[in-house]
Amino acid sequence: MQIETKSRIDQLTSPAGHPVTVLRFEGDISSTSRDAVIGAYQGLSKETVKVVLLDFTKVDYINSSGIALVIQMMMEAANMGQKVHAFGLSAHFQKVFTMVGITKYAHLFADQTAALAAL
Amino acid sequence: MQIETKSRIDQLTSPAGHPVTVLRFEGDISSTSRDAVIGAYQGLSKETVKVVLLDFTKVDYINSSGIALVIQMMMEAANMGQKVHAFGLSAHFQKVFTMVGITKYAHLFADQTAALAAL
Amino acid sequence: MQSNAVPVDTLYSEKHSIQSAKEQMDLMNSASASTVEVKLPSRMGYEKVAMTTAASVAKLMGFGEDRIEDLKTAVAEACINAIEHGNRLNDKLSVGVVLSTDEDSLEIKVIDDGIGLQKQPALPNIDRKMHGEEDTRGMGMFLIQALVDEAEWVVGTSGSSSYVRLLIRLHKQEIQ
Amino acid sequence: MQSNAVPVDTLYSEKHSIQSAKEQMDLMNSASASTVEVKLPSRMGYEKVAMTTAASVAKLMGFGEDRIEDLKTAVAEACINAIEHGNRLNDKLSVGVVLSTDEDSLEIKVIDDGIGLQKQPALPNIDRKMHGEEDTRGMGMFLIQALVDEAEWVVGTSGSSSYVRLLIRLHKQEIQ
Ligand SMILES: Nc1ncnc2c1ncn2[C@@H]1O[C@H](COP(=O)(O)OP(=O)(O)O)[C@@H](O)[C@H]1O
Ligand SMILES: Nc1ncnc2c1ncn2[C@@H]1O[C@H](COP(=O)(O)OP(=O)(O)O)[C@@H](O)[C@H]1O
Repeated sequence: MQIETKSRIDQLTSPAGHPVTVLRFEGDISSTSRDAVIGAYQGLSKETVKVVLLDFTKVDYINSSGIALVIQMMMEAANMGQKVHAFGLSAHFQKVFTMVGITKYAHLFADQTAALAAL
Repeated sequence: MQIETKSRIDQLTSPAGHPVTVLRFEGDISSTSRDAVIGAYQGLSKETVKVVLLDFTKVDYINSSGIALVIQMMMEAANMGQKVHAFGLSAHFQKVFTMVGITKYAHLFADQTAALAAL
Repeated sequence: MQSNAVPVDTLYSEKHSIQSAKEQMDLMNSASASTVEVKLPSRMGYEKVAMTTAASVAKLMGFGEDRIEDLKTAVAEACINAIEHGNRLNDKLSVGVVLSTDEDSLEIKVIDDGIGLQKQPALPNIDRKMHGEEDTRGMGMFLIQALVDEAEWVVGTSGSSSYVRLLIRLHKQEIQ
Repeated sequence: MQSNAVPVDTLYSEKHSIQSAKEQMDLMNSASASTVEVKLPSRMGYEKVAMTTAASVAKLMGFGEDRIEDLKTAVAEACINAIEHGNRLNDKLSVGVVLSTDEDSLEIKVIDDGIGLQKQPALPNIDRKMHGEEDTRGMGMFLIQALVDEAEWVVGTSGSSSYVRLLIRLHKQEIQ
């Protein structure tokens, strides 16, 4: 009865010439999103991927179990020396991510253009 | 507890040079919309207004009591020799308006441009 | 426009005598664990709450946008009738909405504490309406029947609650 | 970020002994005619139905978009906890959601058939989470408290149902 989370990976280059791996989510980010969040992240190369950008543009519903998965992913990435940032969150979920402290470890950008320009 | 319906009147000219009175609704079209539908229509000049175009672009919810008010307005307009058409209905409400037979008496256009081009 | 057989022959069907919409809901609920119930005040505007809840359940079940729109209108119209005609806008009475899901269909009962539908209304006729020969209203039940796969109105016996039962299928059935 | 006093001292408050979320709902409903009730199966995903219903009631009351978003997250988190911790995903139990409106506030009780909150959880700490020193979960109650104007967890006595009570005001109160 829960809506499945899809994830997709895009390999982009920032205007400054840096490679950026975009992990795009679609659907809910909840307790059932483990594969879409952790699984998709773990499929990325630990050697070549330096910056992971999470795209929440097509996500309407995020709950605390889903946020826990995002934090777990950020933790694994930090341990690998990778940076994680995000874009496409609504004003409400930007507030929620800020409340739980995620913004101490990740930047939240308005959209992909703003994110790439800063990376 | 019902959301108030607002209406606004715009006087336009079609590309063919005909005067068109646009009655724009905002909010719900339900039993409480009598003033916004019938009242606003009755405020229009019987002499100068020939074509009334109903704009539903900012309407999300229409129920059968609201449709009854639209039909009553169309009836009054027909008795005055005026034409009524509409635009901005979602695919669903275009279907509903068609089901109840309104399309026998009024054209439903996709948007204002399409409506004006045809008038 | 969809063509739906309208089983209005069930209009006067009998059922167990129960006392109120609340009891009716309790009775129905025991049947299934996949049931969502809503209880609404008999006040205009609250039909939108039931409509939104039904849409949310349908979305969870995987219904497409179009079917959800059909369902929303049908549920809103059924609730308006329960509020207005069934409970006659009586503040002390509630409208019950029971949403029961199974693999491929969603059944919705909209229950009021009124005496139920007394006679089948005539089909709305736009020409008669435009010529002032019939009330401009009277389109709710017609829309309900046209928009869902099954609709039946059940009259409660001996003063107990009445309901309309709607069924909407996840997959359109083959025309036989 | 909003600053909300968190009345967790009510955590262990007593109340009348009642048997189930259903009875709890019946009890509460008799109070007011402006009450919407929802009953959900104890299954993950159904929190979204309660969330949507609450949003719809809040919209009808005239709450702004921002406050509705806050409410949606708080209600979803409360329902997830009722489903997971209260009813332990037991298919046979329902979660009750009672939405009571008055002029300038919306009160929401989310009721389950569990034993209730046994101890107040620690505040989530992002540094500890990022260093693997605490579970990455454990943010639901924190978010609820941060997003609504009042939140209190009430433990049912002698095996009766427990609930969390949320209050959200239409107009922000002056800081005293
Ligand atoms: N729940 C109900 N209880 C009693 N009578 C009903 C109910 N629903 C509908 N009816 C009757 O059927 C008639 C037609 O209903 P409907 O087609 O929805 O149009 P309207 O509500 O505009 O009259 C109503 O006027 C009422 O007499
Ligand atoms: N309705 C409830 N019934 C019993 N225990 C609860 C309830 N809600 C919360 N709790 C307890 O409080 C803890 C913290 O809840 P929460 O902050 O929402 O995080 P999480 O659900 O991720 O653990 C839960 O792990 C549980 O032990």
